[in-house]
Amino acid sequence: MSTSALLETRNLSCIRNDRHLFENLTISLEPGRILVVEGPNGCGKTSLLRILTGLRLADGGEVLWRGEPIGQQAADYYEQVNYVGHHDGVKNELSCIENLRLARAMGIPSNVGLDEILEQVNLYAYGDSDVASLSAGQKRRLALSRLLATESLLWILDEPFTSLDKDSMKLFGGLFEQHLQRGGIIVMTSHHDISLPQQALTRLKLGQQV
Amino acid sequence: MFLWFHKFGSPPHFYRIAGKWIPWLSGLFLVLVTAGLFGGLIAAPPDYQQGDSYRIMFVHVPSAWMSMLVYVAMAVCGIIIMVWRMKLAEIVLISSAPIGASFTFLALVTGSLWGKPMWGTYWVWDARLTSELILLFLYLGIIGLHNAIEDKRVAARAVAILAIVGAVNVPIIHFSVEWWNTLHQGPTVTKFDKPSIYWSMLLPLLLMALSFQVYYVLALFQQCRAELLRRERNSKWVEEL
Amino acid sequence: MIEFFNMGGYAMFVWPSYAISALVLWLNWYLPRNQHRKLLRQLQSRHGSQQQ
Amino acid sequence: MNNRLSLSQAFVFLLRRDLLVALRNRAEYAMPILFFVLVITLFPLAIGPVPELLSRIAPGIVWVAALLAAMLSLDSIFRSDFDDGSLEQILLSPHPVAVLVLAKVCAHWLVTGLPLLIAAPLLGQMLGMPQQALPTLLLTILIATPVLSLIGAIGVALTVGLRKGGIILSLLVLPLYVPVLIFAASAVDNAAAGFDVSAQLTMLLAFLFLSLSLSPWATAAALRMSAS
Repeated sequence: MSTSALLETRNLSCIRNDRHLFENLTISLEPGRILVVEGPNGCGKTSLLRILTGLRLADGGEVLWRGEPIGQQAADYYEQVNYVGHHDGVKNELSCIENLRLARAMGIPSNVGLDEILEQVNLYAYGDSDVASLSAGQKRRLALSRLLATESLLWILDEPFTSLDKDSMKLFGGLFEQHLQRGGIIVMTSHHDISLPQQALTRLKLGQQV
Repeated sequence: MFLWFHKFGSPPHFYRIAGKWIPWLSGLFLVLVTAGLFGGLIAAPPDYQQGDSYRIMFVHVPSAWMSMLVYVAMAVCGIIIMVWRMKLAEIVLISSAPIGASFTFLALVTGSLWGKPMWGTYWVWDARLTSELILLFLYLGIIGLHNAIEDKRVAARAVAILAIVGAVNVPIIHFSVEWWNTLHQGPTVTKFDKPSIYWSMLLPLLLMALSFQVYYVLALFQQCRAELLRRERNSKWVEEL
Repeated sequence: MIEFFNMGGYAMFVWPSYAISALVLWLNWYLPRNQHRKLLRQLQSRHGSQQQ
Repeated sequence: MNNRLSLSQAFVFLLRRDLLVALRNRAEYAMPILFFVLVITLFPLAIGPVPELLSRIAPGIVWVAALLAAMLSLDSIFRSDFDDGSLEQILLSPHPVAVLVLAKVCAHWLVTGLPLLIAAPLLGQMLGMPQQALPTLLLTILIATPVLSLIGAIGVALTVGLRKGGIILSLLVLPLYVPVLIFAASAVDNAAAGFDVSAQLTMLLAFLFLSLSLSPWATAAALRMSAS
């Protein structure tokens, strides 16, 4: 077991109403790696991601961060995790800046300015307008911009590119690469094929063992 | 001790043991309940004040005790679920709920039937009866919440939290209702109490209480076996049956 | 024997409460047992059909 | 490596955010007060406007109505966060979830529980409650409504994941409200008759501290469970 692995799972299993979605799943991710989870709908991709974040309890096995089960070090682990799920997780009543400020308060603040972040995801013009007035693609970009608001090593993204257009995907593809170069890890699911450095990429197919 | 606790906790093992124990428990229950009924209905003398109506006590008091005992057992299961996440504790908790609710319902019905000859009305806002009524709502809350959640593993944890929160509140509710009762009714009304207890009355009461406890374990094992089959439908050990 | 059943005039209260108690206790034992048997039969029939 | 905000900063931050969100949809938070006034006006219509009778049962009516109003407004604590996914972000923060939950419950109380204070004296007059009972009425509302929000938050956290959680919520929460109702109503009743109410008020304070210390942990566990 390479001790340099940041995120590991040991024979992880997940059951949803009497059906084994996956069993004794063991993966290990060193810094700079990206794991893309693929498989038909309902094969447990989302459940796996939610187990990795600790939102959902695994039915068997354990998730380790730097060699230790995440259950015992919730505060340190969550400092390093950034999760973007199906829901964008942004409040409609607040403006983009207010949403980002809250996201920053919930983790280790990164030293990138909020306006600069909005500029990177070209939402600068909408800084003060309420999220309610944004389109689905813009809301998704705001949700993804949260990744830049905090210093976190592990990005867990569930279908990050839903309702994003071509050049937004390229833009975030670039951001992912920078994150990997900085020694971060990404675990994501995606139907779109994204241009990512092949050597850092490992694919995980779910839905076969069943 | 922990090894036993763990081995006993594995569903197939418990399923077999419960199966073996049920006939013995039924026999024991029948013996105890006939002895208790004989003692309570025939041997015990009528009370000088209440005549024979006090004999309802032999059913009312044990079911009231059991309604409390079962809730405490469920709260303990709740703690086990939250701390060790033992699957068996989930099964025991949700199987105990209907039994506890039935005991509470019994305590209420027999209590009001006992109240009729004494006070002329079926329902009396007496402290203990009122707490039993609220306890019944707590039970129904637990059963309702468990049915409302599809994923049974999640439902078990929800019910565990509710049982623990409920257990913290039961003494508070009981104390508040007692306090409320003395505030409004004042000491004049004859307190809803058991008549002075002779040995000939106490023995049947204890026998009945013991038989109810044996009955609880019996019904619990029965319900657990059904619940286990329902929950473990396609696991391996069920195939061999 | 008659005055035994009369319960000193309180027969209307003592016997119904015992009857209800007997019924409730019996139900709590009988219903789970049936469910258990029904589930067993279902499993056996499903298991049996798998083998053929 | 600048480290994360201190716990109190995160608490205040979330509290301010929730108040901001509540400010943006004020209409939704006027409902509990309207319901409170509406329920109270029903009683004279049902029982008849006889002043002596009304003033006799006024404390009980006001408190039952306050309890129902508080319970009705509970759903809004986690519902919007659950639907738009920000509840997950809170659960995934390094700060202890129980403290963040406390922030959300405080925000909810400030927006729904406190406004009942404004409506209560007005309703006390409508029911002909004696003048000397009003200060106690305000005091009991001030002390008891946070307890209602704190205990109610546990019920909401348990039922937020359910489709028709509303009905189950009342079944779970109302039995737990009984002690608060008993002591609050009897405090106002005694005050109306001019007796001393310190016993009831101290009991309510005891409930407040008990629920302040215990219920956030239960709510956090329930939220973690409903979000899974």
